[in-house]
Amino acid sequence: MNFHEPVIDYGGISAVIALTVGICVVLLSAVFKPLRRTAPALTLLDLAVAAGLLIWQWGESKDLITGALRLDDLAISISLIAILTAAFCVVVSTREPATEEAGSGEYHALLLGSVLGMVLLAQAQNLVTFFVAIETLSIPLYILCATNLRREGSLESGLKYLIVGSVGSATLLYGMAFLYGGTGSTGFEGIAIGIAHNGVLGDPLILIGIAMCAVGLAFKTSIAPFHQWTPDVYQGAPTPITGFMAVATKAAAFAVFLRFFDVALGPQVEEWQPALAVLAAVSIVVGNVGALGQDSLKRMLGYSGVAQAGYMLGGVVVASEAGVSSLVFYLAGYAFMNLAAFAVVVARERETPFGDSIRGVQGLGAERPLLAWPLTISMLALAGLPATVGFIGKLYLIEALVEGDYTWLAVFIAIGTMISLGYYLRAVAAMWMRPETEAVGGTPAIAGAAPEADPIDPEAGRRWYLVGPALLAAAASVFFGIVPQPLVEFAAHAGASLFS
Amino acid sequence: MINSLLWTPLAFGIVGLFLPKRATGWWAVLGTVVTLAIAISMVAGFDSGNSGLQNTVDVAWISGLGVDYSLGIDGLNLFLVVLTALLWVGGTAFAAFRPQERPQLFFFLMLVAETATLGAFLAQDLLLFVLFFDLMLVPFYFLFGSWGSDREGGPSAAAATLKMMIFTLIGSLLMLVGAIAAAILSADGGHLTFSIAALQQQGLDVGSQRWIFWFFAAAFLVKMPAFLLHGWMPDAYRAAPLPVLVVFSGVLAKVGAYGFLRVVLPLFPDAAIEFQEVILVIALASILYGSVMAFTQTNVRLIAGYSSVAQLGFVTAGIFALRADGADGAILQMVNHGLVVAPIFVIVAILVERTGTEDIRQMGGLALRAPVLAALFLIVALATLAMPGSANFIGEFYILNGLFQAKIVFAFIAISGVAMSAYYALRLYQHAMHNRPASQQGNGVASREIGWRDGIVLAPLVLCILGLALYPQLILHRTAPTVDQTVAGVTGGPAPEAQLASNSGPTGRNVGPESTYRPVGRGGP
Amino acid sequence: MTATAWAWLVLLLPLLGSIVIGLGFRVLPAKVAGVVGTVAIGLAFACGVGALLCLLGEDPEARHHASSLWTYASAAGLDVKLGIFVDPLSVFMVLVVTGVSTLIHLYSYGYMQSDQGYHRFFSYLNFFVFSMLLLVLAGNFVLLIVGWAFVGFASYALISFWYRRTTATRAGMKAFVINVVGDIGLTLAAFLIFRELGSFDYGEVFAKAPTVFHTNEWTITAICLLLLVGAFAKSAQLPFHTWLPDAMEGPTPVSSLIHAATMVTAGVYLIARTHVLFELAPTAADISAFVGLATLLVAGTIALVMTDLKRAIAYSTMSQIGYMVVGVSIGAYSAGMFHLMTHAFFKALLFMAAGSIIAAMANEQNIDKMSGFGKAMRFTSIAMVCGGLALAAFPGTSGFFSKDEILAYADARGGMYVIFTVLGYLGAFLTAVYTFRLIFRVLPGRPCPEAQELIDTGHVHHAHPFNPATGEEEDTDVGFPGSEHHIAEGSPPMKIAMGVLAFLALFGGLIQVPGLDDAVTKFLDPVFAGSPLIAIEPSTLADWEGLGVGAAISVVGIAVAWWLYIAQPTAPAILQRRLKPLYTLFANKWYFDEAISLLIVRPALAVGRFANRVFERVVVDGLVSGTEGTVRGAGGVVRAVQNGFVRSYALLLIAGFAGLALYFLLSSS
Amino acid sequence: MNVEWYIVLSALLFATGAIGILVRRSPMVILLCLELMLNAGNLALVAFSRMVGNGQGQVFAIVVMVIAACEVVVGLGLIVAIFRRRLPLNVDDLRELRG
Repeated sequence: MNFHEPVIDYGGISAVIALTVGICVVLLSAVFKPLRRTAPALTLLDLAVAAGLLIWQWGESKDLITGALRLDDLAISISLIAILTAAFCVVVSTREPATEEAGSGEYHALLLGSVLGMVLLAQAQNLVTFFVAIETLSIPLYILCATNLRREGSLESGLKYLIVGSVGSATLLYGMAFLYGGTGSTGFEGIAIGIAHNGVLGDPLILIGIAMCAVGLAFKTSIAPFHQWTPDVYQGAPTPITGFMAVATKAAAFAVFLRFFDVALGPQVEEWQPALAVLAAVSIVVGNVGALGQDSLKRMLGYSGVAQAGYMLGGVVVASEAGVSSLVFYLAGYAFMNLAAFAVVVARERETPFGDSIRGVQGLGAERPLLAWPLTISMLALAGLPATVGFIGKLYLIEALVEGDYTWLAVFIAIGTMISLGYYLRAVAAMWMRPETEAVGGTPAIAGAAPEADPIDPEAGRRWYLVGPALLAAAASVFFGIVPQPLVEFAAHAGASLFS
Repeated sequence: MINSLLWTPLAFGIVGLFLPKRATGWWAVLGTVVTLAIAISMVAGFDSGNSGLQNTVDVAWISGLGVDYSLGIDGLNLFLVVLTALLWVGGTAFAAFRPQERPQLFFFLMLVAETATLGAFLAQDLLLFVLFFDLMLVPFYFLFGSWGSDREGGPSAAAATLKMMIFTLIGSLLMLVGAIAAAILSADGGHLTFSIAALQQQGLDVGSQRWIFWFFAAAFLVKMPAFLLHGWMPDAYRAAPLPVLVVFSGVLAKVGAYGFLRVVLPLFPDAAIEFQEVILVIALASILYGSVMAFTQTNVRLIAGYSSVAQLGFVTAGIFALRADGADGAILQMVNHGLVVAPIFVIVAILVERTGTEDIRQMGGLALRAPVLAALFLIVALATLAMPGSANFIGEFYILNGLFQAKIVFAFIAISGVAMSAYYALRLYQHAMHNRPASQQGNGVASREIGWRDGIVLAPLVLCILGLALYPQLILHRTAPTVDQTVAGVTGGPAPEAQLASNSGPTGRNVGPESTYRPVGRGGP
Repeated sequence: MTATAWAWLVLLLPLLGSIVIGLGFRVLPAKVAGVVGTVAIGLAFACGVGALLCLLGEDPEARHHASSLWTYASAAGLDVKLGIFVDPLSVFMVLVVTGVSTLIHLYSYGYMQSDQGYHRFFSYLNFFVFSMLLLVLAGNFVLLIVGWAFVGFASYALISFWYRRTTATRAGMKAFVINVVGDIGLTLAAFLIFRELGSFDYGEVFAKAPTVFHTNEWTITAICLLLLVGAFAKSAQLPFHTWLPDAMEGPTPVSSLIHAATMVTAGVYLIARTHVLFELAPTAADISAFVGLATLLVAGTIALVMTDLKRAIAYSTMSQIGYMVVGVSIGAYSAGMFHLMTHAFFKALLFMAAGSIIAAMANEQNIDKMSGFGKAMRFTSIAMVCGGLALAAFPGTSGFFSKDEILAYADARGGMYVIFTVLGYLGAFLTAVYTFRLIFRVLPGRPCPEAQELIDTGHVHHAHPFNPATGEEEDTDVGFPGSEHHIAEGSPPMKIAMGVLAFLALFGGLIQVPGLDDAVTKFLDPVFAGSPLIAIEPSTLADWEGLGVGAAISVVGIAVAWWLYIAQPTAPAILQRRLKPLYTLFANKWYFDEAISLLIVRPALAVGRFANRVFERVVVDGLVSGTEGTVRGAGGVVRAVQNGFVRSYALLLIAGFAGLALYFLLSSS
Repeated sequence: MNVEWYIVLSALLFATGAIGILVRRSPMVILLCLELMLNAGNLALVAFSRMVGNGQGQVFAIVVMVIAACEVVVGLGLIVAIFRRRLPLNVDDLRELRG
């Protein structure tokens, strides 16, 4: 009897392997007392290795593990964004109460787990891997959200995320089942063939399946009306985790969004395009108006995330190479802008009793310029003002939209951006145009950041591990606003790889 | 050359951030002076016969998106650039003479604003133009908000400024969409470019022109601001710090009007012709409404602000006469208005320092002990009301003549604005300088001669006004070729030379050889 | 040296004077400023004479020259040069303007002594002369408009010279705005001319006009009517006259120079200058003539009842200008210009005398309070009488010849134009009456306290400085009323100026005695040669008949005035009671101010208030806050839905899914 | 007896789970309902795999079971944590994050 070993391209899955190994190592490090403190370093190291391996694979375009995964520049670029975000999250999490309570090793291991899920998701082109990846991504996040055990808000956000998230996954799964039933295959190509074979029109199974999958994905990318978990979870979760979720989850989910709709359902574009466009418009409106007048910065960023997701969905809607490239570019830029903001919020949470309330940043310009500048830049960038990566990103998206005859959606983006100034600039004004509110006598804005929960570290605003990342991210968002060419090419490769 | 012109202010600004508090003001002034020198050297090197772009720069910026970094000078922007450089010298110097809090930041932002504004004027790539157009706002947002003054009973400086930002960005974001749409539609499938010249070559179908035209018009009209879209102006003007207002009101409004000439007329000619009346109606409304408001206001800032609304109304009307003379006048008038409104705000600042109030009813009698200030103010006021003999008069004369020949009814309505301007300009002057000081204590404090500091800020501007009054041809001569070309591009009408030959309006009846005046000869042979 | 060169010098000198005095106000001593100003104008007059001689040296055909310095503004087919046009007409005006100005400067040198704003005054005055000359010499319509506006500004500046008097500043504003309306008229006319003829240049326009326009075509009529708006606004003809009486707020020399002798006659000059156009539009010309006629009658009636010395003379000015307008409109060009000249002489003189008396009255201008200055101020009274005689067209005086020539021409032209002769004589009668009303009220009789003080002490009476118009405290810092105002008796320069003018007022007419010598006509003829109207020439006989009638009327008028105000001092009161309605109508100046404020000012202000209080608040802000409100409201909805119940989140999720699925099913089937 | 019945059954299961989540307040019950929904998916998968005649669906179902287990574990963990914080075990009382 002869055994045909399956053909496995170890180079292709090397990054996945690296991350998996990393998880084990970090967990073990938590077991041995002397190694406790090394968890962050190990995590960073592992992330670096994974990133290196991915970059090594840059330019490749191949199926892995009998077509369960597809490694191409889209997958790699998205994975890199996720890894970068994770690394940032690790640095910012230094001295984070959550890590102390949950245990540094566990915390970082979970983080790596989520990253692993994302890397898989970015490559998934099979319903099974797709589902597995999404859960691998989510479940650690459910826990991470709740790691700040002493905070009611943290637990609440964890449970909420778990419940609503599971409903989303269940819906997704059911949709997958229908698709499978309709097409007889779990692979994306198979699905495409199946649909082409017996036509999407006639078959309600497939239609409902598509709808359900769309819901699942929209949930992960926090597209309205499936966004409601976003503000609550963002606000409740430990801030570094919020930052990680805000960027990485979106990135990974959008990757599979692209694969699933633009490739597997590419031929039926007329079927789903209008629906997604409407969803995009809705979340642009909902996100932007919801963010107005929010006092909690994290919550504000949550809503703004909904709006931004709406912008990005435009890249999916047009189902063109330009669309994909613009989306990837926007995601990369979005990472920089958001991370800068979150780093500053972390710093202020730790040094003022106001938590993430906007009052916490009042008078920041005079008091802590090194924190004020990054937050200012990130706000302006998120608002899409020129000379920041945000402007170029919007430009790229709008170009793709107009090319794809979705000018009206572009106009929506413009209008949404106008509304968004109402809250982004509110934060800026608080920093530069208000006197600093003296810490004493100020009651915390929301219990999620209750002072009794977290010890105040008056020097947090000067810590390198908070100021550094903030400055770096801000600098990047300005740099790529002035010299966008490298990032544009990066995104262009990703786009090309999907449509080659 | 043109690069140095654009980036010098920014460079100085960045360096200034790291200088000691006292030095930074003068450093900034130096920066603006250097810029001005470069700008003037450009005028010197300008080939007035050439209607095309001169000393251009054109390199690919974001090749993937077809965006180029391309700058250029021609008759349309030459003097607006000089104006910008000049006013910034004035504004910065005026600020440098006074203590500012957080001076490094203040002057940094001022210089950033200058670079952005110059960029908007110099950009020859549609998207670059949009970028700078939006970028201009950012520094002013901080300057107004952080150094502005909250008004009791009114919105705080931050709120007023936020209103301004959102309002003005409404336009410019739509303009971004419009610009991209214009490029993609005119390229359709071909090589995507945003170069204005190239887009003009490719042309655009009327259908798309219609809506894109309005996207751009919205941006420009809000910026001016035009009637009904000026809601942001009063609060912002009340909040703004005066040295900043000098440059803001002096230059930024012009960018809007300039946009019509640079972008709208060349790229959307058919739409421009189709919507000529609509825009003209808006312009007239601005003239009348601005004037009426200007002579009912009592706050000196708002009088100046609303008068700008009216003036920009004239400029718009001139452009949309769609005649060479109207457009020539419009450009001349942009420069003139910049030259008068800036000193007005300087003077207003001085008045406010003297009298401690912004209400003209509280002022009065300053001329008694400040004759020089009074004289300077008088000159500026007369220029503001387009006193014949001032360059402003020539500007309005050209504008109105263009309007008259194009749409006679509009001209008759528009010219009533001239009479009103006479009233509000003199009213402002008289209330401040003449009559009795409202409060006797005000008399003692208020009446003080203008100091040498403000003198050297004010005098050059006034000298420019006088110089232009003697020789407006200086500007007309250089702008005319480009303007004629631009307008001819819209109307497709007779080339400017032909217009010169039969130098008369559309209905002009051409009588044969021009005989000299021979009174007796008429009966004779 | 050519005529144009002289002309340029004429322009340059006053400008220089103005600039020198203006810049040197801190360094130059007062006297020097006065001397500089006066000399500059004097030299200008000399240069004017130079130009005159140059012209006379040439043959009448060639007596017109254009010259330009540089291109002022030229683009897109419009071409404006900084050019002047010299011909007998402009030179004539130059001589009148500079001549009278010189004397008035001389007068002011004494009159304004010790006024705080001495430098300012002379700087403005010189600037005014410059502007007036620019207006006169301009070679194209654009430059004409410039000069037009400059004199308007100069008049504004001098009316509100004592700028702490609210009355003065208000009057200045009024004058300026009304003049701007005039400028607008001119500007529109220029546009229309450019549209039809493609040029602003006098030479070209006047040459092309006859070949382009048909007589009475609407365009040319429109052009002329627009020109008339400018002319009437400047020359205080109905209905644009209301600023002139108020303009008397200015110092008296100003009233005498700007608001009597020179500026207000600019309209007459304009009509004469553009006579080519007016001859193509007879309708417009007639309209203008009738307006002139109406003005001369209305103003005359008002002057009958005015109690304010200066205002009374101002109304008489209006009525005299009415004569000139009639003249130049019906074609009596040289006659009109001649009257312009003589009027300049005697009206300037009258104002000077009035100024001297007012000074003695310490700025009291009400004639009811004056009497007996005959004894107190002999020289002044003599001058006043000379002026009065000329104004009343007493036989032999300058006014006598000039006025009657106009009426005679109207008669000679015949047809409906006879009306002008008839009503013109009526106006002449009124003139004689009101002129000597003033004289008989002021000069003879028992000296009033001020006059008595002057007789006894030889010193001018000093009253507590207050503004009789408003009763408010005067601010002596800005020179009003000045520590010591001067009366002719006490100031040689004033004496000289008034003496010369008195001589001219009496005998200036002799250069144009019908039949003997028609100097003015001869000199001006080349300008109007080729005009059909110039051919109409009243026979010398008819002229002398006219003169006879005129003489009779003026003597009768003076007699009536004597009977009313000397013989029967009670008569005027009785008349007032008898003719109550008429009197109130005259006393209220025919209600022109009220009508204007009702029709224009009030509505404008109302609109302003509406825009300010209602429109701006409701509509403009409404746009802003409305949008803002909607957006915020939407935000409220979103946040209400975000109610924190995890189960409602799940519900929304499922609902959303249902919607999506429904869409897919419907769209595909 | 053909596949429709299986699908109808799974649909009923799915609906039951969904309704349960919407109406019940106890986290425990909600977790059970989640399980119900997931298993509805499993049933469908297996049924379809029979219908289309390849094993992929069954493999998928097995994977899903594992994942479902993980979810439940995490859920229970959270519930325990909440319990230790002496917080009410009632999802409707967990609404401090809202607005």
